Amino acid sequence: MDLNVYALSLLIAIPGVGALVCLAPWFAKGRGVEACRWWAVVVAALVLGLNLALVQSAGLEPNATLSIEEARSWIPSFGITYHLKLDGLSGVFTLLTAFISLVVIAWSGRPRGAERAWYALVLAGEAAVMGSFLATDLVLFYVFYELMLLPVVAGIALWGGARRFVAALKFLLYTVVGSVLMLLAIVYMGWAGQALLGSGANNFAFEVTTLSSLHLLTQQEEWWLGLAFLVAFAVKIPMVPLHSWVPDTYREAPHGIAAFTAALLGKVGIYGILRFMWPLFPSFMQEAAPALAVVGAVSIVYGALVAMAQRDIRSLLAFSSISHLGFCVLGLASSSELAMTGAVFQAVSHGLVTAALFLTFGAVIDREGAGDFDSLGGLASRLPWVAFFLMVFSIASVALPLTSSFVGEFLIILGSWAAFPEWTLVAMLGVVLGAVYTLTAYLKTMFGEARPSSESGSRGDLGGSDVLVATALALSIFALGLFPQRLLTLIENSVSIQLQSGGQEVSARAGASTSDDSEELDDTPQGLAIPAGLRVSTEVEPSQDRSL
Amino acid sequence: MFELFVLLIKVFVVMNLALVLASLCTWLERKGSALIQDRVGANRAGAFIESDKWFLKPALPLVRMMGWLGVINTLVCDSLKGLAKEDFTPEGTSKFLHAVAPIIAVLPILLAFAVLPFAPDFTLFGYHIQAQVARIDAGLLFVLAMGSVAVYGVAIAGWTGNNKFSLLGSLRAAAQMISYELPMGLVFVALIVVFGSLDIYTIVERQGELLWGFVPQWGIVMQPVGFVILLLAGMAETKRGPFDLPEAESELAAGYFTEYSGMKFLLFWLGEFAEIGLFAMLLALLFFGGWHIPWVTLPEGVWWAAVLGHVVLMVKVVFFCVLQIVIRWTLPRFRYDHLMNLGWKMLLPLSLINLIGTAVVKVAL
Amino acid sequence: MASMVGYLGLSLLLFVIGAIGVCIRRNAIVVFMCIEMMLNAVNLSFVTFSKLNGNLDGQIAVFFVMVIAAAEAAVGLAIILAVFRSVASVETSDAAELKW
Amino acid sequence: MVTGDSRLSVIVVAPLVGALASFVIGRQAPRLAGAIASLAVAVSLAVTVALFQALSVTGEFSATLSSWISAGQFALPLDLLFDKLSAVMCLVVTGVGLLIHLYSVGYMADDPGRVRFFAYLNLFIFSMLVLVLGRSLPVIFIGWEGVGLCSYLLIGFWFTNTEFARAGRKAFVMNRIGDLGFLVAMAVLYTACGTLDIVELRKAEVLERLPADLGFLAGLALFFAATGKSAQIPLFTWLPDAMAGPTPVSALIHAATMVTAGVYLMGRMSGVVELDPLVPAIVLWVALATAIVAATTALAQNDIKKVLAYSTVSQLGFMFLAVGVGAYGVAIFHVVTHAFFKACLFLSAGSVIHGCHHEQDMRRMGGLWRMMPLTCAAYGVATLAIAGIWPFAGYFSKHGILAAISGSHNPFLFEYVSLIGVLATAVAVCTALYMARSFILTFLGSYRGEGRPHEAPAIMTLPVLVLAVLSIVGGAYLDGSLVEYLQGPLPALSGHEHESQGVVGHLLGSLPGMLGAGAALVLFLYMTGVKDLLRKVGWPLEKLFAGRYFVDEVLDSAVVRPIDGLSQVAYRSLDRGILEGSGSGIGVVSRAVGELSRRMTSGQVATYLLAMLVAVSVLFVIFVQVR
Amino acid sequence: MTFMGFVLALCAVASGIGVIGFRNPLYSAFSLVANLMTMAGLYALLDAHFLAVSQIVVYAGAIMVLVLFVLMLLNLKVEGGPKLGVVRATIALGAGVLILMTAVQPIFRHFEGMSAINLRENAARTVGDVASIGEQLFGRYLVQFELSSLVLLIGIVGAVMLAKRKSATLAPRDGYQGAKEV
Repeated sequence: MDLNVYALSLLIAIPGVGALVCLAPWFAKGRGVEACRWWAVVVAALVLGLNLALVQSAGLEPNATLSIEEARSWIPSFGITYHLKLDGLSGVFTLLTAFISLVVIAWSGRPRGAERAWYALVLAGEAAVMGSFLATDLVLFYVFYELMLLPVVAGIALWGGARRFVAALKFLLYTVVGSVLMLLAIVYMGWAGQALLGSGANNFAFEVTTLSSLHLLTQQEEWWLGLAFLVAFAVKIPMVPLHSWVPDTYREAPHGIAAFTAALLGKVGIYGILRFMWPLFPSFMQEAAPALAVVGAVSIVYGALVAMAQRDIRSLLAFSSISHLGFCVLGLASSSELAMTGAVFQAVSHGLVTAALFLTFGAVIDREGAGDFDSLGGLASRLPWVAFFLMVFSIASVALPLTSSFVGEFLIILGSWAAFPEWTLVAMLGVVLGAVYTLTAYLKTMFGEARPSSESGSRGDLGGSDVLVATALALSIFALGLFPQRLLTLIENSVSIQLQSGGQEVSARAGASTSDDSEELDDTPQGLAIPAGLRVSTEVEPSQDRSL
Repeated sequence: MFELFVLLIKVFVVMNLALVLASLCTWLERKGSALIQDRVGANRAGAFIESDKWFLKPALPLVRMMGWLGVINTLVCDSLKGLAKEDFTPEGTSKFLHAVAPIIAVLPILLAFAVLPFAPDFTLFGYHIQAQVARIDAGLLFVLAMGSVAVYGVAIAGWTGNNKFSLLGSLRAAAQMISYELPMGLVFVALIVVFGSLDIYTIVERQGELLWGFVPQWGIVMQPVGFVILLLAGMAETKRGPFDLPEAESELAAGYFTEYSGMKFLLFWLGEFAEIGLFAMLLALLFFGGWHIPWVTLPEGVWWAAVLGHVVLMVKVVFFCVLQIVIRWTLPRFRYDHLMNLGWKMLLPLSLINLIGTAVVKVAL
Repeated sequence: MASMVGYLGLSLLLFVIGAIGVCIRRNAIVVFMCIEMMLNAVNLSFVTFSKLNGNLDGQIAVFFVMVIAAAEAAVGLAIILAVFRSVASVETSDAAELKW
Repeated sequence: MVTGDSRLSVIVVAPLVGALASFVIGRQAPRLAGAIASLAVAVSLAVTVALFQALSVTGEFSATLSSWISAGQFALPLDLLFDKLSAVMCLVVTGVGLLIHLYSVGYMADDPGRVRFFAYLNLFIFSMLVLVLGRSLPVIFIGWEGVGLCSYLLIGFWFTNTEFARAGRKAFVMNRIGDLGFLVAMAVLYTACGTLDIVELRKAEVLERLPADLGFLAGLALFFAATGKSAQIPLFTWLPDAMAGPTPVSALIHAATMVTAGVYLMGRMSGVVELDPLVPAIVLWVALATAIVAATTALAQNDIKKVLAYSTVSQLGFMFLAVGVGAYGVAIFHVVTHAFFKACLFLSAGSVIHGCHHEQDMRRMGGLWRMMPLTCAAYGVATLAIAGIWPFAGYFSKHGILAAISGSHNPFLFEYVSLIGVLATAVAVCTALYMARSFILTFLGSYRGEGRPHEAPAIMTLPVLVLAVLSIVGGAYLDGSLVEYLQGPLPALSGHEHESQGVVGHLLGSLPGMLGAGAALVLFLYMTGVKDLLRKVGWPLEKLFAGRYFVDEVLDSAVVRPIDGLSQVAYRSLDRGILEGSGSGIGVVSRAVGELSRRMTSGQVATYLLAMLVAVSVLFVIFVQVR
Repeated sequence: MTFMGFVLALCAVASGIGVIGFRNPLYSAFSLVANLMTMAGLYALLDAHFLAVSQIVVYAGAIMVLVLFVLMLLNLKVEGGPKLGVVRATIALGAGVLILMTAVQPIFRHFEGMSAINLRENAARTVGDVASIGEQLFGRYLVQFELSSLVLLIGIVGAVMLAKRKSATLAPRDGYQGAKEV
């Protein structure tokens, strides 16, 4: 397919250019604003379409592995390449990105008077996130990884709430601290690679597959570098205890930005763990898996508990998303293909659900002018559409079956029970608590006596376009819940590939001890899961041999 | 030892030369202005001196004549007056600088004389003697340098004057001098191009030669424009009319030396007249063949030849002194912007063109 | 030879004096003058070295230094004037807007 | 997409379509909503009946709606299974459901939100059908959660009343807690047996893969799930609160169908439950306790719906007694009969409430038999049925359960059988007592309320009467036959074979019921003095009963508050305190550093130059001296 | 070092100290002039005649006059005494002394290599008279020479642009009433 030569770059370029065009003066005022909105919508839709076309082009019949690559040399003297790759994993996430960006753009909640900047920021963010989901060269990835902060920070600082600067600063500090660690690790790997390849200007390698094929790290190094990466991603995801930026950011950020951030940025972390950490630090991942599982479980329960204590919708959502993403961490930790697939799926569905919740609750807040439970309540009778969609999304958020999040959490639970039954049990507690705080939020906002509207008389229920968007979200959520198949196929194939690369890595290093397990790749998870389940249920610590 | 002795003699001679020229100019100023303005001028002091001391008698007629010519008035009385006057220093300034300023104003001029040859070399008692205190090969530059150093005297003087008039005057003076140094320097450069040396002695020697066998290779011949420019620039440098805005009585009282009195004041005058002399000498040396007489070649290094040469040079120098004074007393004072315009818009371009033309010609030939 | 050492020492001394002056004076013009002095110190050592090493490169260098110094003087003084216009002072401590 | 028998999918999909249709169309024409919903249910009922007829020919139907989830080798299709068990359940659900739909057309006639109501109701039917038809545990779980959601929605139907909303949340959360068990069970079973297909899980060779400890865990987890759904100790308090919902809802969801899902699940997973005999024992004890507690509590309730609710709980206890002794068939039998008479009770109670202008307190009723004779008759019949008096429906199932208890072979129960029997009988007596009490207080005596009660419209009375008839004849008709019929999907009743006794035996069997009813007549109608006397004597007991054993309070202070406190602590001290502190600590430090460097860059050129000079001197030292 | 040179060196140091010592910038300027003169003298002693003269022309004649101009125009008041931080001064002095101490040694070290003889003939060989400098300038260093002229041109333009008055008034304070405060 000739398109593929530039297709991936287009995925990044279209929104980027679109963002620039958004800044054009003729969009400034009057009819131009509406035009700007349409332009942005069209651009986002274009990206989505292209993305879909690309994913389709690979064909989705089972064991068809989607893989479109685009490799150019970028900084040859340092072996830094402009290497993009669209496989199942990134395909899923890019689709999510395109969709969420489209939703955020199409949603009516946006800062008045600054539409151009708004659309430009969102599109720019889309471009950056796209890039980070596509890049396989570590340096390139890092670049996008940092780039994606800018629109968010700008959005918060520009249109945030009262404490927006604090929030923006905090967000920036946390994420940058993490990513700087990652950068150090990347540089170290570069030098290590050079040391291996023999000194010479262009003997650096930053392309992930190349690096992982080099086996250039000792256990020790792998441990430290892996830790650095893990911290970076943990901040992004976020995992407890590195989550403190989350509540402030989401409370202060404008709803669109909050939705964008919650839906996409954290996913980069999950994606990064799968895409980079497994191939690069396989043995670290296996050593760290139990700890990771603990972190995941703790995140789930802790997030849920703290969410229960919240009096403000947005903080509640923030902690709830921490809790939900804990499932992903758990899934990633338990290195079973099933759980990992579930984790990715959960990430996607969480993206959808949390974006939907942020947007709808954002609509509520916009209308009521306040986000705390004390000043809300009884809205169901006044804003029926909002109530309806909130109910739908809350259901999705508590992972009722036939919603997308159920699929993810279910797979994760099934998969990770084999590895860490007790932590999975803890995670399930999260399910209950999730029901508690979600329904509480709904109860406090929607149910109860209908109050006289504060100053919301100006704006009534959701507008037509918003209803449309929300419907699209709801449909996508249920579609994924009912027919997750195509997505799962995509994910599952590439996940297995990722795991294999990691597994071969391990077997290549650890030799005979684990080689037989790496052969077990081929037979069924049951075949693998049964001994695993038995052993785990009797003695706790999960041992090497579940490195699929 | 002998060198040192000779050197001292030379220094003495040059100092005398400078000072004599200065006093001569002073006297010329007095009487010359009188002549030009059709008045008598100073003719009292000593003109009617009487004495019956036998040893004084023979001198009396001379003295009377000098008195009548105003020489005594100029040289003796003025000096005595200067010495006798109260040495006033304005308060609120540095006494030191106030005192030093006139010296700084004069010293460079006198130093400049050090590089000017006042006669061709000659041999005496088997010693080859240069009639020049210091023959440095960048003589012309040295003169320029001294000219620019002289600015400080003026500047300091005006500033220590501690009043508007002085400051204005000094500023004017400094500006004027700097502005006119440029064309001057350029003229020098043109000369250097022509004669291929910065050493004044060499230049003078080269002027002894003949162009195309019959034209004396004088600077005036080679650099007519340059001569005019240098003349004007020199008069501007000396801050004398028509360029005497720094001391324009009608505007600034006495300009930068308003606050000076007595000997310091006289020092400034001395400096000015010495400068007149200096420029006259420069003109003579650079444009009028120094000690050379057209189509006459004196024998090399004979002492009488040197003396003759010196006389010839002096004649030319005096002529230029007179010329300057005449100009000063005939032309009205410029307006300041006219002055600057002349400097920057006339002389500078002119000298540049002159230089370029010279260079072209030089290369062409 | 000893004399050469003397010259070099002198230039060093002057340089240091100039440097100290640059640091302790706040009048921009004086600072500027101190810089000129440092330049001169360096020039002196240049000349000395050219003497020592028997070629004129040092002196040429000095020549260029002078050229640059002249240009610097023109521009620097102009800058000082401009600053004076804005803050009505040539104290470097008063022109302390450029910070953070 | 649908493979297998497409009619099966029709059963399920019809209510769903009905829900959507009634919602969409109902927005325009609210009147139509009820009709559409009922129609949808009727359709699925019809199809069910058709399939039920066909069932005798072919052992079972199964259909695959879609290949739902499959990752790698993990395949989880959306499968439906229509065997005898699900057939029975389907019949109950759709049949009773249809009646209640019809009823609520009348009951909700003048409610502004009735469109929503019918949509929810149909949604519930759909979920319930998925629950009973699901072939694999996850599919069942879909229904399981779906009914939970619907009950939440319907309990909180009048959401403007925050109390109702809270009740709904309570119900949902408690169900959620139960679902924990369900999830655990699924995880265990999948991890161990590698499949979640109930047909597979019935096979012995599959169950062998399940190690002992995990087997126990799975069974217990399933039962825990059941307790959540079917309101057993400790998760039963939501059910009385669930009466906040409209009465038809209480009838359909919280009496007839949803709450019996636990029993159904037990029956379905009997293989797993039976793996470890300790599990049935636990089930039995819990069930007994629940029955006793609920029955005694019901004695002291004055809200008619509350009484019915607690009776439901205790009846569910009875069902689980049956499960505990392994008499699954009987349990299902009781489910069916209970569906009849309890639905009847609720609906007639609903009529009463409807007639008395939404008055629920029995103390303000009485003597209603004159105003609403039909309802009175239905209620009376149902009361007799639930009291277990021959020949009414309840008698047979209850008697079956008691008989099953006596025939239990569970090693853990062996020596307690007689005790359990006695207690169960006592509960039966108690049941009769409080039901009779409620009947007396409601219908007999003189009217104590204000206003003029009136008989319900025909559309409401008709279903009630139908149910009344069912609760008269249903038991006798199904007795024995149903249990045999269910032999296939359910394990055969161990040892105990059903012997038919004569009328005398029946009368003896219905003795406890009569006893209770008689006592009630005596106490509440004829010699109320005795009642007061008893009151005086047993006031602490009454306090206990009236206070519902203070279970809510206990749970509140033992579970809810601690968790709340924990969350508060986690939030205030841990999150805002330590983590936030450390987080902003980073901020503070960096800010301090920035401040310092800002101080250093004072804009004072002299300072910069000084720094430069010092640096130069240091460099001199380094490069000249050191080197 | 000849006697002359020694005297000049003394003057140089003294005037240098004067430059940084005087509170009054004008005195500093004058002492700098003196310093430059002595420099010229030292050049002359080092047989760099051309440099000596051009030193006077350029520095004394051009630069310092400019400085004086500016000083007089701005009529600067004396730097406030206390504002000159003693700490800063001591630090600066310390640093300077450190540099002196450390840097003196390499100066001596420089001569260890070369013998007095070739030093002398070196010295003899280099007389910075106009001719030789000219040869160098217009020979090897022609390009640099031209470039330097360019630099000067740019400097002039820049200076003019910078110094051009934006507004009518030159400075908030009147430039000419100055000397009184001094």
